[in-house]
Amino acid sequence: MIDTPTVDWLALSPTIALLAAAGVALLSALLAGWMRKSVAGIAALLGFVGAAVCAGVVFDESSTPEVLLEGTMVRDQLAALAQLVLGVTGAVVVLASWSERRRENHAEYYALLATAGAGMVFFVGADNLMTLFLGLEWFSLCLYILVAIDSERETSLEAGLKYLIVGGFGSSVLLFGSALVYGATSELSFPAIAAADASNDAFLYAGLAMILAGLAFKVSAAPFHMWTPDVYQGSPTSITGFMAAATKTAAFVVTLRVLVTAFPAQEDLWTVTVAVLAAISLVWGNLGALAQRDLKRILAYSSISHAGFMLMAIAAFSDRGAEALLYYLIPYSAMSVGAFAVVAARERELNAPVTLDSLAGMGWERPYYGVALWIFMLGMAGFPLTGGMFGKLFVFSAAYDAGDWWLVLLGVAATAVSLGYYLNVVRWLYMRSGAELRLAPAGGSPPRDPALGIAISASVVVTVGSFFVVQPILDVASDAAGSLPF
Amino acid sequence: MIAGAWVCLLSPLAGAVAITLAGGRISRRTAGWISTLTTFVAFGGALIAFFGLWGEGHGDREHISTAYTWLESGDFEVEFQILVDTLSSTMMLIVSGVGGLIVWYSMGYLAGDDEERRYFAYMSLFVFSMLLLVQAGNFLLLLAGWGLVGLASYLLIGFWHHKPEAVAAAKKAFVMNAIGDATLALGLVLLVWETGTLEYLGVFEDLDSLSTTTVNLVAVGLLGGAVAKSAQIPLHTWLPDAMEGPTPVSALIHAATMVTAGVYLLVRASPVFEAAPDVQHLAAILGAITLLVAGVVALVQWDIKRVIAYSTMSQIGYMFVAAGIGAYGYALFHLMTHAFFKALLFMSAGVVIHHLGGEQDIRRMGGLRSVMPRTHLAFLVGGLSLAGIPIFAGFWSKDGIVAAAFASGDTLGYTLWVAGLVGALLTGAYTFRLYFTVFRGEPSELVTAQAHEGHGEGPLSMLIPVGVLSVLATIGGLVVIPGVWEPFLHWIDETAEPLVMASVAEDYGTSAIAVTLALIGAGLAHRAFRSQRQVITNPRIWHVLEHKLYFDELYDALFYRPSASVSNALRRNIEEPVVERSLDEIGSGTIQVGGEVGRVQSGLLRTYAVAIAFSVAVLVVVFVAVR
Amino acid sequence: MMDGPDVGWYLIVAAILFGIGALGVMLRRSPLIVLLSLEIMLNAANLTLIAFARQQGDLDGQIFALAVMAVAAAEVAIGLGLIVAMARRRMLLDVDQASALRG
Amino acid sequence: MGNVLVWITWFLAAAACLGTGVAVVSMTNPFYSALSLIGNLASLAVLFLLLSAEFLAAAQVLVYAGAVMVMFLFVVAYLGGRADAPWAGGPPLLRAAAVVAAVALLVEIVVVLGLAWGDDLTDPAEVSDSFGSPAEIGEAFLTDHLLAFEITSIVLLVAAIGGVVLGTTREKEEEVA
Amino acid sequence: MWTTALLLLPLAGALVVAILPLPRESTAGLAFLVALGEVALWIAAAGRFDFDDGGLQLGTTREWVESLGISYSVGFYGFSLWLAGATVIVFAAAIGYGMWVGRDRSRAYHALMLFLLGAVVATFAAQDLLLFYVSFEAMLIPLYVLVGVWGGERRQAATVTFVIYTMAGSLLMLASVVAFGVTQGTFSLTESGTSDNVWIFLGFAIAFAVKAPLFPFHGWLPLAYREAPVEVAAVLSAIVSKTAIYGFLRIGIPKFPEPADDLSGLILVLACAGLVYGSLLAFRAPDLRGVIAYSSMAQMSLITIGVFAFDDLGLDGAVLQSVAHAFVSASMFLLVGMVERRCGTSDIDALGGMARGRPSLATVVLVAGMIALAVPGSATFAGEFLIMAGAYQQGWGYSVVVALGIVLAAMYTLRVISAILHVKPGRAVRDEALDLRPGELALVLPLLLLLLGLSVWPALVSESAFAASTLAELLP
Repeated sequence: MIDTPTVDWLALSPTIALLAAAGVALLSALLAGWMRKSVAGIAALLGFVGAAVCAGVVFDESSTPEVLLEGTMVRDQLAALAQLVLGVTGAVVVLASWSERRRENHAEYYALLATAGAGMVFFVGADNLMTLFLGLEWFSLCLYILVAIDSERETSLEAGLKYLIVGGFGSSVLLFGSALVYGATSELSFPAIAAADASNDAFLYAGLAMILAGLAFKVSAAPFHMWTPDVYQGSPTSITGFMAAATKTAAFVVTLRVLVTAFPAQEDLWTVTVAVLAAISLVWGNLGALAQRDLKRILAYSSISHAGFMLMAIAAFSDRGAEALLYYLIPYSAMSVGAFAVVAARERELNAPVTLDSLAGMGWERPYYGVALWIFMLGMAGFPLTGGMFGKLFVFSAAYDAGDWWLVLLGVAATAVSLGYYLNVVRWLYMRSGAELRLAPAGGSPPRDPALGIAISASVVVTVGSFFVVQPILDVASDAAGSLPF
Repeated sequence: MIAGAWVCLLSPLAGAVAITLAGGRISRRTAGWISTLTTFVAFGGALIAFFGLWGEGHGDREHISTAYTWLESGDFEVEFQILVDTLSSTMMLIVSGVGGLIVWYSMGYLAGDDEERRYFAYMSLFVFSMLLLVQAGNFLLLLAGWGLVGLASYLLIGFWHHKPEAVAAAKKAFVMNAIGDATLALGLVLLVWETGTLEYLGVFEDLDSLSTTTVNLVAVGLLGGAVAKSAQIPLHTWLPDAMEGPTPVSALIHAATMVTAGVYLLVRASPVFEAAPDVQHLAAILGAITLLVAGVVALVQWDIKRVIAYSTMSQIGYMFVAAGIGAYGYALFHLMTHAFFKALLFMSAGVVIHHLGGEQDIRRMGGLRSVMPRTHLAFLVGGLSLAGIPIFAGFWSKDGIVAAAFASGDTLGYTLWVAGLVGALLTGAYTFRLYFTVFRGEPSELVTAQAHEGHGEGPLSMLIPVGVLSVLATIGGLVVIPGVWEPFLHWIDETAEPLVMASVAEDYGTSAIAVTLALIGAGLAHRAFRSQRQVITNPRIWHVLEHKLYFDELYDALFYRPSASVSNALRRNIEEPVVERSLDEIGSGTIQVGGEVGRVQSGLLRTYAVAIAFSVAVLVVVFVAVR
Repeated sequence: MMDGPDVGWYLIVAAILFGIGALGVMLRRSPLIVLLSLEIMLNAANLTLIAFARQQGDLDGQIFALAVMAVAAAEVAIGLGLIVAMARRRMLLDVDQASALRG
Repeated sequence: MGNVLVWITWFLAAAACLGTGVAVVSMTNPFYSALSLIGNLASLAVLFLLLSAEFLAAAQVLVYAGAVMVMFLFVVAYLGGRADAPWAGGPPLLRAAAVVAAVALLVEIVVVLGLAWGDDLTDPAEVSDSFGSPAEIGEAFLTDHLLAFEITSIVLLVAAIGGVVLGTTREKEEEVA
Repeated sequence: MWTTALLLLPLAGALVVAILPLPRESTAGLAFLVALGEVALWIAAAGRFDFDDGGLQLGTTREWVESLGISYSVGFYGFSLWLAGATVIVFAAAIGYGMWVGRDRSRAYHALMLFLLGAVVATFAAQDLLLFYVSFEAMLIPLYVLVGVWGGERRQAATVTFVIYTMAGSLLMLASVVAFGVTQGTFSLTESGTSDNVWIFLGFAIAFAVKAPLFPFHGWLPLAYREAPVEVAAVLSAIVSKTAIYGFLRIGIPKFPEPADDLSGLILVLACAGLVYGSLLAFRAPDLRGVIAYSSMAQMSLITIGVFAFDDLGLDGAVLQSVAHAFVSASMFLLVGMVERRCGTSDIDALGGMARGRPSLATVVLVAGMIALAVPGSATFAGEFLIMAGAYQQGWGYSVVVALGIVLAAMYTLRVISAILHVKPGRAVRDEALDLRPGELALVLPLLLLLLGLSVWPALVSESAFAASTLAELLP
């Protein structure tokens, strides 16, 4: 008889909530058409909300980190905070997808969304290389499908294929790296890897390099980012939002966790590397975005540059850096989801991909969406009155504190360049009248879409709210960062 | 007494404000009366102040009254204060008295002009500013008045703003004065740092502790202001052009009061100049040069007002000479008599111009004596006074200056003396050239034509001031009869102790020579007039003189054109291509690079894989190598 | 004591296999073969894991490898689904042609 | 000094493994590629056996080669001629870069191996006979690695859903087309 | 409390204006009322300010981000209260102008203007480095749209250049803010000490140099001032530029005494260059706006000279000149706007002769122009004199350049006056172009009256700008 391991259900509760929701959603495929959509959607929504609530409880309960199931996962405030963000993000994405023009597959769509959410929620708690890899594949596989789910659009399929293949390539690298690290230390769990004495082992370093590359791929840091624009552009818009916000959150939290818990001894090497990756991302992302016309593509490049900022925080390798990263993720997630939600709204109105031209005059015709997009753009650019500013501030402080002043300067320069495209969006929103352009909508009222409105409002509230309510968020982030052994 | 001074200062301001505020609600005539009366009220105030002072004991004729602190910064304070002493009370009388007469005269002269109200507001503003200048109790307030008279002068020169020449002249006057203001201000800055105050008395007390260089620099600064304001070489070119303004303006501002402010400053700041004798002498030298040059140039001008304007420069040159050698009393004395006779000349000329419908070219005049006998008489009085013919006011003051120059001895003194005498010759020549051309001979076509249509000799409002000034120009000089009766000089000496005093013999000797020379000059003019020739016959010299020795052209080439072309060059070569376009270039350059980035993102999946593989390879190499 | 070659030899095989797989992904245009190449890469990793597991006498590596197999299978399944969907849209099965998304 | 038979087996298996690997990547026809992959998987299984991973070897053959690859072959067959795409192609620079990158990766790993070999690769741990047996694997899976087990099942479920979602949609369109 | 109220009123007003679906006129009226209320509030606050003290007063502090030492901390010094006073008044005039010309999209327009007002007041009130940065940046948000939507033909280029340029400067400042705050452990300006790091100082200095703008950081200026709606241009040159001065006075110098002292030579030279350069360009600019734009640059350089004179004369002069220039520049721009509305252009060649039959316009332009060129006796002259006197301590050459600036100012200002008023009517001036309407007069006259009042008593500002203790911090 084998000992049944004790399972900490509380730690798993966010995951389970989402898996349950996924199950319900999947089963709704059996229902009649109209019910299918609402049942699946509501199930997913409840799943994400439930996950967020559970994560809140977990956060409250886990003031000291607890390693579970033979070191395969950990229950701590870092994971809980990430789960909370993921839950809320997912809920917003569900709302934003509500009136997507999809004729079928509603059940599968929401089921996969919830499953992907579950994967991420699990992923952020992974505490060994195996769960790390599996968690990663778990949500990645879901995303591959979700990206390609609008299979009536060729671009969706193309994006899916690209994501799948490049993603598979990336995970292979990650896996191979994990294997090397395993070989060097004969350990899989992060703290054990750190504890193992292999400080000068070639396997370990090669493995670390490959793990770093694999994770950099997921956070879409340059030069591992090249799939990002294509995939973001081709995916269904809500899914793009989900990827931009949730995937990044999950991947960044895990990157932070892996590097800090498993490789503290190699700190001098990976901090520099991460800093360099941050620099490349900043440069590439911002320059790339400048020449784009398609809004989703612009946002994709912008997400690359944001990855650069967040990597700066990781490169700081400090409490303050971790706090900065966790803070940054919150407004950033809200802004990305919100921005993609507005794109989705415009897309539905025009029934065409949203380019800059098709934004013309939108600010005046659809004042609410216009103002919201304006706020998101300002937030991404780091203007005050949005959390984006504090995000940048904290990241810069962390980097400066860590001595990376050159990175701060680069960040400043990158931000200046980024204004070129963020403000350009605002320019098209307000300073070109729709009447001048043929592409503009015929006027009339857009499809009523209260769910989308709620999603955007929620994003706006978080974006702006995180500016005014900094300290509480920072406290939470600080608690979460406290789970890591700095 | 002090109250009188304040009334004197503020009443014209009240007039200006009242006219401005009333705007179109009052008639033009009312505006004129407001202006005239407030100026006479100021004169009344000046009289009160004067007699109050008169009644004081000998050493007590110096009163400061402070209203409030105008400007304050740290320990540095400038108060709004007036100083009433013999010097300023004299100036107050001259300014408000002559000013009142001229404003009154203007009512007739400008009757029917479109914008009389504006004119009178400006005039009142001018009188206020001038009074502020002379009453100011410290240098900064003096500078304020200094600038405001410049402003008023600008406004009045450009009064006929539809005339391009008038506008250009106004701008020129202002800019040249601004140069003076700037050097004056720089001088004051030095004083602020070296003495910590700008009050006259405070400054004068501290002068001893200043280094020679500092004092010299301060004096140069002040002199710069004086030169600009008084149209002395080299900052003189604005004055002839300023004749584009209405004639009463020329009379008041560009003859009687404002342009003599430089002299006032030299006298007022005499302790500074005495501490910097080189600069003081420089003032005298500049004055001498100006008096000669202006006198010569005046010989060839055709515009009646320009001739008088050059004569003004020339006469102020005398005053500068006086102030430069330390004959302050005579400087002020000449200032006063000059105010009388020059205002008179201008106003007579104004009557002529008025009568001729605005014609100013003396070649189209002639024979006016018969048509305008009273004006002729007034002009003649003015001319005699100007030429320094005995008993007329100018005789007493000018000859005193020339004698003082002799008395001051030295090469400088004698040179100045010679210059003054040559000046007397020139004065006689150009004055009578003007007089003969305009009033004698046969009436010209224009004069005959206008004899019936013209304004005659103008309304009472013009005639009375002219009359009053004629009287003053005749007897106004009798306050100083060398060796006999010199109350005026004693009065001024209380404030500014003279450095030089001509003996009676020197005085009368010089006078004899000067008068002779003046008569010779007049004779030359007469002879030339009789023979229908000009005083200057050499055409080449004539040409040079007609172009005012090419000063305008020189400044144009030296300052205006370089600054304009530098500005243009800056705009064309730096601002537009570099500063502005570099932004565009940076912007489009960045976007281009962005496009390149986009090209690398070719959409080819395999490139992406290669990129990732490459990066992984590099990472691994680095990690393994560096570990 | 192990019979036969050192674990290092297995690792070399794994490394070469990984390289071959990577080359396949980078060089082939048919998505099907690219998928197969991915499988080769995963398997190379698996071989590494198992070799290390043997080297260290630790079963975790084998478990890991087993999980990877499942994942690899799942990836293939999804990949094939995608390719079929593309084929039905009459899209060219050539990754070089899938470049509508670019820039 | 090892058993010669093991060496020979290893050598054959390794050669087969690499050979089939090259074949997978170089065949023009995906059908042959897939077949080669089956060979590759099989030879890998042999290597697994040599590394005392019996259960995995079995799983490799049964699950992987058996199920997955068969599915693959079906798809290739379904797609028929359309499955063919030209070999390589594309910009020569890209090809060169690909080769360089792959070789670089390979060389590095080998270097790493060389670096590490000296210390610890020559002396593998002693393992019991049951190492890698189904029983042990099963136990580890259900205790220490319970989560991995669960996740594996979820992943497979996702794959199933994915296959369905992607593979079955738009029948109508296809008929129309 | 007063400071917070002063800050919140316009922001709340902006929100209300944006949300209430009122017709255009009522929206504008409401916004104008809010602006006037702000003026009243400022007067009330000033009434509670002890000018004899001049130190930090009316302060409020609330924790914001405790762990980094960031707080919401506001209050006024003598000089900042004066700057804020100029702000509220100029904004009232500008919003009034917007109302008068009836800007379309009234709700958005007026909400943005009020928001801008709030941001500027916050900038002048900020006693926390981060709050300062926040409000400094927040100004750009409305400005971007205000210029970009309601501006002239090339408004989009103008607004993009302007915002990116200034934002690039401010981002450098962000880096410096971070560096300074992190090193000090607090962002509070009242609590933090000083730093001797030149690089950090440079970050601030460049941001301020761009905002002012100083030579050669003025690339955004010509286009922005030309293309912005006039009242926005007025606000830009009159008020927004002064935030740079506040920055120097509150942060640049007191927090970095040594670097500021070390670099003062460089900054003074740049400022002198800017003074001459701006004046020369103003002298030949082909349009009214260009003249005023470059003159504004020259004036800002002048004020900077005063600031870096490092003595009470220069500092007091800088503050006095800032306030005076705010009114001057605002009235000049509004006047240009009024001329443009009549003639449709601000091209100097096409204008002229407007004095005839338009006495109010003529008078107002003359008065504004004369004060602009700092005719002795005016408030601007008082300021310039103090600056000139102050600069002497740093080197006589600076005083000479200031003097040269006075002469050049006379040249370009007279050119503007003549271009509008004098000689024959230009081709764009039609007979029907009316004199200033009462509404317009009501906007410009108060500004001019304030200037005249200030000319009568400049000591009001100059003596209350700094407390002795504040000065001690500012003088290295």
